Amino acid sequence: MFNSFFKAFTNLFKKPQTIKYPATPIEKDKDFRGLIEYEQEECIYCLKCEKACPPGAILFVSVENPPNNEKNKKGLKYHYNPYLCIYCSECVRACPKPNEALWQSNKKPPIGVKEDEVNGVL
Amino acid sequence: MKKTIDIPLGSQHISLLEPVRFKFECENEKIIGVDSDVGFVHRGIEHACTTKFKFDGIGYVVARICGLCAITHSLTYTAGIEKLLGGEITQKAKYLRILLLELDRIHSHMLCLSHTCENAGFEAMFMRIMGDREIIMEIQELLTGNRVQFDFISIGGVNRDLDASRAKEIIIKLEIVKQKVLGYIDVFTNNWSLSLKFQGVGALSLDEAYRFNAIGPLARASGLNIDVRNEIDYLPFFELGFVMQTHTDGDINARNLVRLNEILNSLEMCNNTLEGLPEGDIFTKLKGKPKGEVLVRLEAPRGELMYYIKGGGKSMLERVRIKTPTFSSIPAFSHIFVGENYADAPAILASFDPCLACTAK
Amino acid sequence: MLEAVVVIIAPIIGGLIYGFERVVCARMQNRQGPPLLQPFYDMGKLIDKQALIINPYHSILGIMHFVTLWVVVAFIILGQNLLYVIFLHLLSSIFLILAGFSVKSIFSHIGANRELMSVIAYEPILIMLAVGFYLINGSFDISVIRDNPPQILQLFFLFLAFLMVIQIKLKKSPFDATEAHQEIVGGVEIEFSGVFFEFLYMAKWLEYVFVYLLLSLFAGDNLALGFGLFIGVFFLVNLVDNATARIKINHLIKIVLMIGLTFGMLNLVGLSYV
Amino acid sequence: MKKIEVTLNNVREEILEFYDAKKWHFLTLNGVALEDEKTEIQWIFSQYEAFDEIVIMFAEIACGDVVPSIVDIVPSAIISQREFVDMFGIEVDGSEKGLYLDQDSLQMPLSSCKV
Amino acid sequence: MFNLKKYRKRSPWILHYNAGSCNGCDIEILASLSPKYDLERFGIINTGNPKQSDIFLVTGPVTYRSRERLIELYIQMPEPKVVVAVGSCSCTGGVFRGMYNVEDGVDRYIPVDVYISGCATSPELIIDGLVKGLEILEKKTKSMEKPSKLFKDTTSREGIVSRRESALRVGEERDEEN
Ligand code: SF4
Ligand code: SF4
Ligand code: SF4
Ligand code: SF4
Ligand code: SF4
Ligand code: SF4
Ligand code: SF4
Ligand code: SF4
Repeated sequence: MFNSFFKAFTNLFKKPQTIKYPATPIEKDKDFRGLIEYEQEECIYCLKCEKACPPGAILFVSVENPPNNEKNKKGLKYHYNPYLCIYCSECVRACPKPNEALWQSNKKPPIGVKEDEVNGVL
Repeated sequence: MKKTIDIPLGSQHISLLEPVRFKFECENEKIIGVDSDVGFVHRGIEHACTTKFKFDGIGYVVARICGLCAITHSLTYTAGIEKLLGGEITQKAKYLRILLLELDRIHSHMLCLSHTCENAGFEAMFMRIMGDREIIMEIQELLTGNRVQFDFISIGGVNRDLDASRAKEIIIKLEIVKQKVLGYIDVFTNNWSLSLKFQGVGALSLDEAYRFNAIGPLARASGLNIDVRNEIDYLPFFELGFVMQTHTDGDINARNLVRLNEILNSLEMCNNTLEGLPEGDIFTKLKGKPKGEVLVRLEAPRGELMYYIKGGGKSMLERVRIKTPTFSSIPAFSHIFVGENYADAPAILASFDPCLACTAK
Repeated sequence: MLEAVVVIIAPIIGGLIYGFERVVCARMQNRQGPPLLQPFYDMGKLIDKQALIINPYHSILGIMHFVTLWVVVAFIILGQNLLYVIFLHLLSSIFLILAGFSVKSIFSHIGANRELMSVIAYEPILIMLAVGFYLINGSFDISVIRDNPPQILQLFFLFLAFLMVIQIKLKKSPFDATEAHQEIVGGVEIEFSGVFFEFLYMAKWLEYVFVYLLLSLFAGDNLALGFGLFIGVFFLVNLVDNATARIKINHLIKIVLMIGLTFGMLNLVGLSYV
Repeated sequence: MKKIEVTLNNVREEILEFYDAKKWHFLTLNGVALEDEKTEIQWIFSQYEAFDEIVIMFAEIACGDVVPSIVDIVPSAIISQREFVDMFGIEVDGSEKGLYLDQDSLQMPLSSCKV
Repeated sequence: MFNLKKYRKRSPWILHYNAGSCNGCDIEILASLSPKYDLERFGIINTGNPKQSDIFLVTGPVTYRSRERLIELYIQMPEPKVVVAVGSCSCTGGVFRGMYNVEDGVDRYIPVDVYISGCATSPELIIDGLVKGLEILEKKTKSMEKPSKLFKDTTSREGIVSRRESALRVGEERDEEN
């Protein structure tokens, strides 16, 4: 008991452990598993990432004006929902062109508000 | 007036992280009966494992059964699949797996201890342990890129390598943690008010432990030698210095001490792993589809975790049965509560370190 | 005139003490802690918040608790009779307990029950304290006590016993079973919301003023000593809070009654012989 | 891993004879849906302080069968039995439904039986 | 005179409910109360009492059994209040999306103001989310938002099939492969 007593007393004169987060941003480690990023030009539309993704956060959906890429035979467009993604990196491991077409950056996942309809459409 | 009163605890309650409802039937403040409802988090993962996901993605799904021992879940599952596929993984991958397994145990035990303190009304200790726990979280982030859900293990090995400079950094951090843990042992054994709260409270005798098939720290605190690490040879635990920690009192205090000693043991194991880390690949590609049935067990922070996997040679499995630690401890829990004081209930509860997330799956 | 002003700003002083205490507490736990004026921010927010009235008695009793407590504080500041103060304070506690019993929530009941038991535990000490002061000063009047030299030495054992009362009243561990956030979610406070909770929240600040004013009585006419006592006890209480766990209500009663009664009796007997 | 075949009629005797609380640890009750609306029910035990010594008693049962309860022999089986009832919709003596599933959830999700 | 609204931002008390999560996000909430991140700097207290809370932190994809309790807690909280969905699985269902006993996200039941993604989120993100939540809290009126009924219309916009349906479609493809 006296140890804790003493500890509390010395803590009083120590600099608190608290980091001033929003004021001073945290430097993310380069290996932090953050957002999945995609480069449309490099993609070969093999759809391996879509199949590997456990929650289905990556989807290739047919749209009216698909991005032009000669590999894109079915007229698909890449869609990625960061609110559904579990940041497991399976897609990157499945991709035949990791770091070119698809890679995991160390950017922080986003914060959404009501207007974003993160769960509504797509 | 009615003789007994029913006190609900949960499903939302400040001393609980998870939704579970206990209804304590109390006479004055003494508990004479418990009723629990653990189904709040049932999500249907077993079903989804055989209908929604292919076998190679399930490792990431089952990790989400529980955030506290995510690694144990994915590791046990992966080990099962590896047995079915019949491949051998490299020694380095095994070492890294153990490293993460033990780190996870450390942080989980620390969380449990801090939570027990908080529920005993000792906020300063809660803050102290939580503050120190951040060191372990940092190590985990360094190793895996995420603080909680590691997604570190894939079928055939692990996903990330560890280089020597990082290993050194981690060893230094572990040494700091060790000093802090020694400090906690002092508090837990010598603080007068904690002993008033913990000693002799919520006791489970050895016979009862046998009778209710208690597992994990709960059983070890009562003197029952059960630790899956002692019963499997799939990972080289003994090589890395595993020693089973037991105690005989069976009360909250004993459980805390078992956890503290386990943290020390795990720190030791982590150290040995890092120092003896072999060279080599971290990943071996395993081919084929799982066929046959297998039963694997592993020691999660809270006790024995079991997976039963049955595959039919397709990419969809036929059956995945997950038996989680808290699930099989529930009969023992309910038994302990009877006869205790309601004021102790949150502390007793926290000392079991229940994780309902996995109980209901 | 000055006194009247002090009476009016008493809750604000209490709020400041409370805010300061939260900062100190946080620092003892190695973290930064809230801003100093946090209690007032909370107050502003609570006034703005929608209030759910469970039943009229419940809310009114909560307000009565606050008002009587304010009267108690005013009495001390104006130098009235110490016995009145103690009994009025008891009354205010009883309002709170009744409020606790007036709703259906089981936690509120348990909280009220514990509150009642803690009153049983600390009330004798307060009364003995009053008697102690009477024996020395020949009067229960606070103004008289304040005009006499410091009495802390004559009342040293009672002072020690009173430290425990402070812990109980300010809900500090080890004697905070009445609030017990982790067990009963704040006890009697549980069903209050919005403005009504605001009154309870401010009553807590007044509680600070109340105990520290009582404490200052030990210093008599010596203002510096009074202030020193306040600072010393303030830190002591918080250090102990940060070094102990909460003990159960039955232990609380046992310990407080045992130590408090022995110390109090010892002191009183000593006083009447000397 | 040793598998012993039992029947619903003799499983209680078998377990009574086999189970020694100080030696065997009851792991869980497991079910596996088979084809033709059959279910394999398994009682799984492991031995304390032994290397991977696991015994599975299993029986093949049909949808309408009533599984005898072993709670009086192994008290901790109570929770696995309740789970089994929920997941497979097969009755176990004295175990109620509703541990996990609500009225409007998908009932007996793991079963191969037709409703 | 005083503008009381500005105090809302400085004293948000939180209520945390786990609607079926894996605990990963819950322990991160706990971690953000710990000395390193210390939410109390912002005046945040974890009250555990719906009647005195301003911010409702929900984790988990909402299971069948927890949904009633979720709505009950939401209704018990006095206005103004902000709901923050913590973690991918409470935003959209995450990895649990489409499992038989879950409801794919908190906003199927109650109006969510801030979504914090990540699985598991980190204390850092939780702080970001709370800061955003505070901005919203300041602007809120005191009128009650209706808890929304299950399954808003989630189908097509701009000729795109909904994620839910395409997820099902992917599942079918998987089956065909076998
Ligand atoms: S990181 Fe995982 S969840 Fe996210 S898109 Fe890739 S595979 Fe899907
Ligand atoms: S796996 Fe890679 S290349 Fe294939 S579709 Fe996905 S991003 Fe494109
Ligand atoms: S006990 Fe928990 S669930 Fe019940 S009202 Fe209180 S806070 Fe809510
Ligand atoms: S007892 Fe442990 S597992 Fe359960 S809520 Fe508390 S910290 Fe989490
Ligand atoms: S008890 Fe279950 S949920 Fe908790 S950590 Fe262990 S496996 Fe995970
Ligand atoms: S019991 Fe409490 S919450 Fe329920 S209706 Fe009455 S006052 Fe409202
Ligand atoms: S505590 Fe909850 S259950 Fe009890 S009366 Fe109040 S609202 Fe109803
Ligand atoms: S978002 Fe991920 S880590 Fe968080 S509760 Fe959901 S599954 Fe767990």
